[in-house]
Amino acid sequence: TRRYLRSKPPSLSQDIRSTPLPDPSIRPRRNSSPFFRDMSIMRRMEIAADSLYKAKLIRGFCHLYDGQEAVAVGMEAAITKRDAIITAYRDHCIFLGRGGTLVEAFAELMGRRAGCSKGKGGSMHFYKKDAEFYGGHGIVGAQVPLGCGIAFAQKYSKEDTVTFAMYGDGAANQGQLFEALNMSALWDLPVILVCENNHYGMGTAEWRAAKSPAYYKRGDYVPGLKVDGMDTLAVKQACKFAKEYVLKNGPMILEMDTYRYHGHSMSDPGSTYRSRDEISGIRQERDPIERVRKLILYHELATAAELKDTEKEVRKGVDDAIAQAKESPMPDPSELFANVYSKGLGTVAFGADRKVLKATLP
Amino acid sequence: TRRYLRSKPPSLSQDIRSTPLPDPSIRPRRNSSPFFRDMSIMRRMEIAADSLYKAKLIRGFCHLYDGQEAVAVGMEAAITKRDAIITAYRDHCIFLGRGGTLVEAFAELMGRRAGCSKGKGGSMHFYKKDAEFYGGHGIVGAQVPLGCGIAFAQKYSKEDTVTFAMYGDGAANQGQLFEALNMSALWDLPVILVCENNHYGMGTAEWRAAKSPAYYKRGDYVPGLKVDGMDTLAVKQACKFAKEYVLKNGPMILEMDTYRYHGHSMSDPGSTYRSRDEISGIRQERDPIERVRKLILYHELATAAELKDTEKEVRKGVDDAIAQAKESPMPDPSELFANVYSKGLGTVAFGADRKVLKATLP
Amino acid sequence: KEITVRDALNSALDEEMAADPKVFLMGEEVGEYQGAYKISRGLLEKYGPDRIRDTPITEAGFTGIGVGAAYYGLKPVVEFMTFNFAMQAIDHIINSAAKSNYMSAGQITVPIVFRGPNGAAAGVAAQHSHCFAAWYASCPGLKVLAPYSSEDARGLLKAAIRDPDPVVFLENELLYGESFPVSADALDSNFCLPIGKAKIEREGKNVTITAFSKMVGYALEAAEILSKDGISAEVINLRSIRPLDRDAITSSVKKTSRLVTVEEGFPQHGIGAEICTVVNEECFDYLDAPVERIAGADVPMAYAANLERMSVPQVDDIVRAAKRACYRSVPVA
Amino acid sequence: KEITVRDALNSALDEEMAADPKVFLMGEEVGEYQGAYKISRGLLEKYGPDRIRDTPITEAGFTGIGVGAAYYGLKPVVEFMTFNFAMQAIDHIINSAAKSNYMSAGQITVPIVFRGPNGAAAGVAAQHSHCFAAWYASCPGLKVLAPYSSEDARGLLKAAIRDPDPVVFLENELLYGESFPVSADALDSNFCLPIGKAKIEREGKNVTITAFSKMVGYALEAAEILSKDGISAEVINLRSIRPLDRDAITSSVKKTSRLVTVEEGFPQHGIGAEICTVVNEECFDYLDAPVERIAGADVPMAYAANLERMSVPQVDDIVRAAKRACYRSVPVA
Ligand SMILES: Cc1ncc(C[n+]2csc(CCOP(=O)(O)OP(=O)(O)O)c2C)c(N)n1
Ligand SMILES: Cc1ncc(C[n+]2csc(CCOP(=O)(O)OP(=O)(O)O)c2C)c(N)n1
Ligand SMILES: [Mg+2]
Ligand SMILES: [Mg+2]
Repeated sequence: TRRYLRSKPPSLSQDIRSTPLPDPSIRPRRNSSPFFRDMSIMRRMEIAADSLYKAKLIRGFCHLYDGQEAVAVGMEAAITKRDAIITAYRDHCIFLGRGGTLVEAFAELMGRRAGCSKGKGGSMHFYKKDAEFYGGHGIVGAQVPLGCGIAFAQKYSKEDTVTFAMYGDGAANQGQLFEALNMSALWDLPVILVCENNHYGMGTAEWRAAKSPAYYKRGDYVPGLKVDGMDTLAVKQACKFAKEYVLKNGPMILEMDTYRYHGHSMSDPGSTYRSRDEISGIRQERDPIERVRKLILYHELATAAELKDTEKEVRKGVDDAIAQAKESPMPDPSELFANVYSKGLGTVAFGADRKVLKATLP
Repeated sequence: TRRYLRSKPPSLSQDIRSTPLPDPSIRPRRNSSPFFRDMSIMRRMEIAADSLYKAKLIRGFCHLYDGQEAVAVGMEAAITKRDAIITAYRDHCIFLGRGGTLVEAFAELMGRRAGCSKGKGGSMHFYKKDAEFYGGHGIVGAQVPLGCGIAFAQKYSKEDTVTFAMYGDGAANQGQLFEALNMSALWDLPVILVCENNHYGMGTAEWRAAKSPAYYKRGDYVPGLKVDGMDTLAVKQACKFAKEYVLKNGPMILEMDTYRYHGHSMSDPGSTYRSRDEISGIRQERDPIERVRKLILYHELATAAELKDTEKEVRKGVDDAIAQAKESPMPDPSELFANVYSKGLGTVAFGADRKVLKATLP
Repeated sequence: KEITVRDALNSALDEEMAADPKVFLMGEEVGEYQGAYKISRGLLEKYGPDRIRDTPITEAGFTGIGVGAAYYGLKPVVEFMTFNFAMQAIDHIINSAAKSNYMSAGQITVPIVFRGPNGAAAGVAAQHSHCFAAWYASCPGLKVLAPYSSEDARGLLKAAIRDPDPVVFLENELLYGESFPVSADALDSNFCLPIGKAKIEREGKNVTITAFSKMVGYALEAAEILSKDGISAEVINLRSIRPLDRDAITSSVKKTSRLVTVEEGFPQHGIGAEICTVVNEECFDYLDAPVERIAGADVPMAYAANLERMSVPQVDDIVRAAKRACYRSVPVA
Repeated sequence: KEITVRDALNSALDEEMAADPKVFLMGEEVGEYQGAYKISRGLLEKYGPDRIRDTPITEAGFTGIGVGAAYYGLKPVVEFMTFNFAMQAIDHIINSAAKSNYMSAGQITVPIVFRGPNGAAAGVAAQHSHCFAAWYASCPGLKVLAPYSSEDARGLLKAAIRDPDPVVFLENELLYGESFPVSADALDSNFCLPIGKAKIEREGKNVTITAFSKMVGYALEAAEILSKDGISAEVINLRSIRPLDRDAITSSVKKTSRLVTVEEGFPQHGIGAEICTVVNEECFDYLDAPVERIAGADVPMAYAANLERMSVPQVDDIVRAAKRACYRSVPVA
């Protein structure tokens, strides 16, 4: 238990002057309990999604986040809903973190009307614009320049907000990331590049994809921190620090050392390119939820029974949400032609057989 | 004059073990005279191209190399014609360095049959496959992965040859460069990334385009040398060193500190974003041809009169080549449909009016 | 009054930037260099470096940044030095810009303009001469405009900037320096042209000629020549490739019963192919002759002047095709 | 004997790699993971990591490397996990691969195959469902193939690898697991299909249906249904989109006088548009009815199952269009 009491100090890629580094000795406070609850909800949601997929209620690509919950939750604890987040396809929990509901999430996963994208986006394309969540992107790497662009707009609009652009270790090799980082540094954009290093890009271990897997050192002219991404508190501190830093100085990189328990997506058993021992070792030693549970118990912020109750509630909440989501109907067929444009100009658009299916775009 | 006698030692981005660094004290030898001659030919060719452009005998984009001759000539002195070179659109002198003739160059510039690409490529697309020169590419950055691919093929074919992939300071920011460098390092490809840093990408000074203009440090996990690119001998040594190094260890970067005298292309006077003083200062202090002239004279490898004679010969050679190139006819109209494919499969291809112009592709 | 297409574009940018502080311009050499083709001349001085943003030569990165800024609500105008280079960024144009409104069920709007010269210029060879009109216009979520005259350039660029959706705006380098008469109306800062509407540049009754961008000029020249032979050609300047103004095309063909399509791009899956198909679908029974398709030669663009000339439609080609459509006998070359 | 399309592709790769040491495969997860869709299963073990090359997720970079290797004389097969991701690399496919032979007047040949699943799969939404057939097929210098059956897959992939020019090879994820009967001939390691030739999958005399990839199966189903109504449909499996087998199409239409084109991609500037135009150009007088175009709906692909189904052609759509072409009365939905 002892080892949970202190967060690992972050590694630093280069000297950052004049801003104090995150202090790893900060103790958990009352607010650790929401961490437990929020991560439990996320975990439960992802496990339920797995079942729904197997029951063929979810189709296509579905990328689960269990194991990485501390990143989403720690980050949210450090920022406000006016700060923006953008991520890749592994987006369900980021959406919850932004205040999205379980019903919206499950309905989207099942392609229903009540989904956060009305069923049109699916697993990879969750959005919550009213809480500055910009998706949910399917093309590896693309969300990073997009996130830098959001930060560009924040700065242009003279807001004091920042953008967190999240990407994986596989995405970290994408050229557009270097291009966007260079411009962000030239223009002092308030953007934090959050590399969620779960050590695999699909079936490829980081060292097979990157000559230098020290992702926090990537932009040599931009400072980077390597953070224990299984430790909510460490993540929170790093994000708080980063937010302050980038508002004054321009971009920085946070590399979150984390892990995904599930395979890459539902077609990947996730056990051919890594050993079961590796997975179970991390579950036992570094699980983010267990870490918080132990912290809470050690500091007597709640009892074991109380936490069990929380878990029960969470389970019920998830089950209820699924039931509710299932009641939501499929999108109305007229949705086929909605949102092609925000201003359709009265254009006529066609279905597969244009003589029988067409619509005037509003 | 003194300052020409010793080449500037190259700067090193990281420790390279076990291969001795290029020795800056190496003295010029008899072979400095060809340097003078070759660079004079290049200089003269480019100046003649300028006139031909103004006389409307050359059309479209035309990027001149004068000022940068030491890079082309120094590099060639270090390697063989079995080593490969690929570059961007500023390619006339690289072509000459590979053994291309002035007639082929001028004919190509004027879009004539005798051109090295039969007039179909123009200024930006010179090639000399039989001497392993792979062009002449118009899209900024693209030639770098292409060059890494040539190196891939060299290694795959178990040749002991290397590829020099040349690009500008502007191109150095392109993401595909980082992608290709990462793979080259992962796979130990025998490729040298030669950044010809002439300090401007079109009208943009390097520091306006790059947060960190230390291009030789770009791939932090790949060693880089910064070389005086106005000094043939320094270039030659660095390339010799690099060739040996990459054959054993995989990629490295050579940043050549150089300068282009002309504007970016013929539509750019080249004087709005840099001062005339800057240009004339470099001409006076660092001109690669004058440097070699002084070296030759100091070491008494030739007399001033002999060098003047060489220059006269060069001038005549260039004039003759132009005259000859002008005699070459335009490509035969049938060339329109040649080389679309290497195997045309008997496909019928059409001209603008398909009812009157078509051809069966061989 | 006459103004050049360059000045038309410049004034449109200027006015829209003056009217809406959310509009900004980004791209290579747009600021200190005043634009590679001087479209943004004077704007840096007027609007400063925050709104006229010089970028490094990193199309994928800056296009992504532009699209991200549009997600947030700004109205970026992204200049590509030419559209050839936009291929490095096309994933952002298609996947990040065109599809986001749909995928987010309307939450994310993407008010952005991608503009720059498209297609063939003079003597710039294969890599710098590609026409991308058909590629972009095939994609739902994008609007694709291609101005011909100064009035087009002004009215369509202003419309594009004001439009809440991503617009691909295809200019033509060879037209930048051309002057066209403009009405007083068109010089007003409120002037704007509708997206999705073609313009009948010249009325006629024997044959319809559709064209866009530089080819409109050629089509008009051809119409002039045809008129001397007693053929009255109606010239349609498409202006908008997506949405395509099917009504304008079919109404004209219903009148003339003959159609020649003209474009500089490659023929296969091109603009002419779509127009021919639309006409087939919507007014098959009106056609008195096969549709004649005039297009770029189906080969990469060569540098040599003679081959280059053979690679793009000439006025003669249009005249000949129109005569064929009208069943005039023509000697075959 | 029946084999799946997956095994057909796998065996074609295997045989060509065995036959020519210059052939190698590169792409994401092609090696240790055995292919994202298991097309390269077993090949790493057989040919080793030098010839089965796992790459990072850097499409622009590795495509450029592949093209460079082809310049030198190797014969790379570049796998895109899907063609959607090839947009990051499309500049290399067009500018570096397709145009180099021409620009160098034949000095540089580019014997490379770009392959992977193209177009819609199931439940993968807008960014993962784009059909790029028309884009690539518009570009001179490229050859573009789209197999339907296992025999197509084997014969065309082997042809593509042997061909000295850049070939874009468009597979379909939903067909990988489908089994097709194959002749003994087609299992021979010398088997190869000609590039540029379509296949008459089913002969008929009342209406021609053109299709490629997955839609060939739908067209065959439609033909079966139509036959019950006394309509004899000829189904053409295009196989090659560029070169397009104009002769096969026009010969068939000259016989049937009616044409339905089917594709999953977007309609505007699509495969159907080109085919309609070719028919208009080459056998206008033979057409007894307007060409019917069946294509993907002109909207981004939605995730929801009902909308997804509406976004791609169904067998019913083809049947209805064919009947319309044959002037059968059909109720309008
Ligand atoms: C440009 C592109 N190439 C390939 C893919 C297919 N793909 C989807 S996710 C993925 C792995 C990404 O790994 P990483 O960035 O580490 O993120 P993680 O999945 O581990 O969260 C790949 C190859 C894609 N979506 N986009
Ligand atoms: C992808 C791309 N974007 C833009 C251009 C237009 N362009 C041609 S050369 C050039 C400047 C390149 O500068 P640098 O790399 O420093 O090379 P230099 O011209 O100085 O040799 C630009 C912007 C291009 N050819 N390709
Ligand atoms: Mg990962
Ligand atoms: Mg430069």
